Amino acid sequence: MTTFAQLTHDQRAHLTGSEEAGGVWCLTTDPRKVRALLEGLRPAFDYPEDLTCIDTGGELRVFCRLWSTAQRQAVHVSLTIPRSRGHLPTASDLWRGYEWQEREVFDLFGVQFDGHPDLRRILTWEGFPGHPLLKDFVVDNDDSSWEIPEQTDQEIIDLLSRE
Amino acid sequence: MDALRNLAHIIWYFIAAHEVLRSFVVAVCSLVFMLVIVLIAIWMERKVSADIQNRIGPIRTGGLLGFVLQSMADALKLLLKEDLRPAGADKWPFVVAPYLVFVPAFLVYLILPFSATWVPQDLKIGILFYSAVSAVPALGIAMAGWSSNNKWSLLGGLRAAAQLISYELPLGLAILAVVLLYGTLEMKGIVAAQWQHWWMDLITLPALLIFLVAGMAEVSRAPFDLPEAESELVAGFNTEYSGMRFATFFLAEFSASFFISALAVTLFVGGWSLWGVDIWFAQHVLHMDPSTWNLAAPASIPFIMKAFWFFVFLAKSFVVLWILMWLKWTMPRLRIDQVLNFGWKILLPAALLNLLLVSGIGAVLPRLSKPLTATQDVAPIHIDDSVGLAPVAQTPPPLPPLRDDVPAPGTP
Amino acid sequence: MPLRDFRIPEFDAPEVQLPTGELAHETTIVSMGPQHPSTHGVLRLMLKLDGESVLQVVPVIGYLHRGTEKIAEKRSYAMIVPYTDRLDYISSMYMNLGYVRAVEGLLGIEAPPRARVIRTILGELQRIASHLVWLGTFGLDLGAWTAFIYCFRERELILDLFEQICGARLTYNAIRIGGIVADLPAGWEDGLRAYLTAQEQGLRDYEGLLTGNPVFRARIEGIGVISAADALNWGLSGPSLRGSGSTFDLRKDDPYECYGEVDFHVATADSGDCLGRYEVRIQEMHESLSIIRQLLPRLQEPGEVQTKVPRVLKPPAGEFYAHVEAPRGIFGVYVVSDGSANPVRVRFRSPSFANLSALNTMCAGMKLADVVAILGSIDIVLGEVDR
Amino acid sequence: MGVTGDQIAAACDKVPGGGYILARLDDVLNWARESSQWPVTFGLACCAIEMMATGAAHYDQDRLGIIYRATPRQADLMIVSGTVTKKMAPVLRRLYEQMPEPKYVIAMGNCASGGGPYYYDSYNTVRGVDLVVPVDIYISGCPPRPEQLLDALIALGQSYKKEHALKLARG
Repeated sequence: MTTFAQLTHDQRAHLTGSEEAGGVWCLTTDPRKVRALLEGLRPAFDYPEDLTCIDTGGELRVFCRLWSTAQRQAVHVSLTIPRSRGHLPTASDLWRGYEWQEREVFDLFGVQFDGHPDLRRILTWEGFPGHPLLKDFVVDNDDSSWEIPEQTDQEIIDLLSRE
Repeated sequence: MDALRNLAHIIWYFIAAHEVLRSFVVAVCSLVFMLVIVLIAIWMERKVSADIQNRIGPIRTGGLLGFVLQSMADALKLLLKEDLRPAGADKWPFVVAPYLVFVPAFLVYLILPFSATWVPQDLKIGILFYSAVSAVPALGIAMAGWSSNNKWSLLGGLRAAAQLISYELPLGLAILAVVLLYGTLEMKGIVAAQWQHWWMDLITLPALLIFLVAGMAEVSRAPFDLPEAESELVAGFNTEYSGMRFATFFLAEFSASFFISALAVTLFVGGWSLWGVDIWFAQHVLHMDPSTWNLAAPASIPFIMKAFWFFVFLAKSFVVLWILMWLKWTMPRLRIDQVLNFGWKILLPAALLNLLLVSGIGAVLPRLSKPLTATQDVAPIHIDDSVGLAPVAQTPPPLPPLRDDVPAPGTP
Repeated sequence: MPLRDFRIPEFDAPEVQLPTGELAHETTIVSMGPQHPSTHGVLRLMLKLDGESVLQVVPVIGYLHRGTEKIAEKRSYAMIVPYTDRLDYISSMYMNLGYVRAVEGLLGIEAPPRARVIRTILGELQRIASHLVWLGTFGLDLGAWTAFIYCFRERELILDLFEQICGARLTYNAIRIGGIVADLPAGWEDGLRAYLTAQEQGLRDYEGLLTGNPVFRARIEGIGVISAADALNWGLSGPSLRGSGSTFDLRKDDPYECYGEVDFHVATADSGDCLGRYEVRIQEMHESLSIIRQLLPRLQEPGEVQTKVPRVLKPPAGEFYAHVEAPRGIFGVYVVSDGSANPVRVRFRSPSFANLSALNTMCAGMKLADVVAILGSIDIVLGEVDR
Repeated sequence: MGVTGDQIAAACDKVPGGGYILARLDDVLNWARESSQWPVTFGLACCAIEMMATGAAHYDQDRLGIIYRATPRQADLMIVSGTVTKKMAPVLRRLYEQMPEPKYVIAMGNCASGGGPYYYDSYNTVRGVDLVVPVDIYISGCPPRPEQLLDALIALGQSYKKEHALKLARG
């Protein structure tokens, strides 16, 4: 049974801040330390509940939530990265469930995950202009400009053709 | 009036005298019969499924005549539709495939004994003819799947080829058991033997089960509807077919379903006969004398009995068809490897075992297989009031002279 | 208005170099969907097949991606509730509940006791309705048509109950921030009791039709096996996870509404295959009926069903993560507020998204027909996968 | 095959009284089309669930002779049930083009009719399926009730009466 104090003590080197809010452990870190932090959390927190990103206007905050099924405890890990060309190490090898979540964050926010096995767009299509959930992505409410960019299956075909 | 009657006589003479012409007329009649049956079968399928599923089924079209009008509307509409051929399709196989499935589906109706003496084309090798013709649709389906330029079609076609050929074997062995027992390939003879010895149906009961299972697979009905498994292959081999060509497949499928039921009835359930009840009925209610009936002489049997047997045959066939539908609407679909495993590892050994069993029984009952080598040898039945149906006489009594049914030309 | 002209993308399989030599064979790439009878909407699966054997499955999603999360940034908090209805449209009540709980957490308010009882009952009814749609379509996937019709028969009764509360059959908008839309109409409880009786008979019907059916069992036993550890690692949740033996259920592990006050056990199965997932859902329907029965007496207690909330909601700056055990698994809602009337970010963590991601793992070495069965057994809804 | 409906119609017009025959023939064909409308199994979103409910025991579309076909090649109409996204639009158009003539489209629900709740602020929604395929009947509702869908199907069947079925025939 890990307690919050024990957790923060063990992980202190990888943290930039920590608090306990409403029964949830909230940890903040930075892109260079996040990998080590997650590796430390992996044994206790076995369920990858969520991974997403928030565009606060100034910068991007990547947020991930893990759950420990044994301890019935959630932990939030968040960090901030610059808006453009943000790089993060992938967590998809620690929790396979993050594989698609990271693809989604890449698709909607343009965050690159280094070491991800298959970083393709997931919800929009190959060649979609921009990353729609960024605050500066303008949605055109006018019908007249509606058009469909080319859509191809090349990436999938390449993936499947691989042995 | 006389001229008209003469004309009718001349036409009848021509038809009767010319075998080719007669065959043609018979073929057209059996085609029409098949189409009517199929219309009813499709409507029945929808009604039976609705009944099983707490629904009502088609009621809006045709009212009381819905049983033929609903399917007719479907057919007419399909006739109207654009006939598409996919861009990459292989033209000739694509065009020919539906007919390769359809033509055998109605050709086999020719050998069915609908009533005691009503056989459209009385072949001595009736069952052999069926075995030969019924193998053709597999080719048509595989062709349709191959030529459609669609991967779902291709998978459907390949599944059909594998499945249909695998189940051909147990089906043939089940039929062989019957042939062995009755010693004839002629459908008429088989039914006649069952008519005289109703208990023979009990011996062929295991063969009936094998036949029905293999038959369901042969006409790809659920749970063996893999070639057109909707939830897996969209529509399987007929994914790319539209309009009339699709309707042809559709008709052939239902026609084959009905035919399998009718064949099961003919071979295993006594065909048009009613297990002796018909004889009793004729004797005691209609006050006829069945001892004068001779299957080799059609005129010796009153028309009313033939018609009665015809309806018995239809009723039996529809009951078997209903059982097939019942199974279809309550069973999930098997997987292709399960289908093939079942066919080769369970059904085929069972069919072989059954064949062994039946041949053993056949050896014990030598007198049965002796006189029934051909219909001509079927003896008239002698009704003994105390016993009911008497066993077949060891030496058949001489046949009554055949009456010439065909009036000479010109005779009024 | 004239039709838009655009180039329809061609799906061209790669040029295949035919292998030579003895027993030469080639693999096929098949695109299954977006329009396919058993992809449950607009999912597209790219399959690499060797004959009927599946070598690889690549799900392609996003064909129903409507950008709900983007829209939510432009809407006020109360206006987002109807959008949640359309995420998992088969269990809209639960989607409402998840979002509403997140906003309530942000505001620091709680629904009145009577509203919580009703929410729990509605949630469990919704769970049954959702499992009924699943059971029906699962049957369809396996070629058993009749189960589908039977399931929809009882589902209509649930929809009638919902309709009496909020007037809608599918998209309810019934659970509101701080309570529920209105108190129960007169006679609703009697209807509920009648339904419970009918449903028990219905469950016997489906089980009679499917559970003991040898063909049905042969199709799903040992198919799509995934171990509990793998399932957790892949982020599976709900019946798809519990079918592997895990007891992870937020109704027990992190109780919300009235779940802490009722007695029920978490349905699990050990096999981890399609049959296990099937058994879990069937058991869950029985459990849900029992939960509703336990809560029925509490409907007699009168009380408010809505706390007072301001007309224009402006939650304090902050964030809140709420998660509920929706019929398909853990539905998480993450709301970030900056103190204005519109949220900065609303994130929906959808269970089907995670469940679907493990499809390739489950399908390894299976046949084409098994892919359909596995996809049916993990019970995805594209509305929430794509959002 | 070979002879098109147009040619039959033209031939009938030349015969005295042919117009009458043509009209009656049209009546019969229109009756057939009305009695046998086969939609393609094609569900997009929420409305698809109501479409399924329409086919189930409570509403039973089969009463009207409506059965679903999985392949567009054998379908007469398409019920666009749900939100059309820009990613889906080309697929939907292709599906429509795969259907044989004569073909019809029902836009079921607000999303399909005009974008519905996703009209504003959505970057991926097509604001009405009529931008992609021609629509014959619009149904409002989010989602429409099964009764509305049945009503639309009956109305579509009635509308066939205004058409010259024979001239539409391409068989």
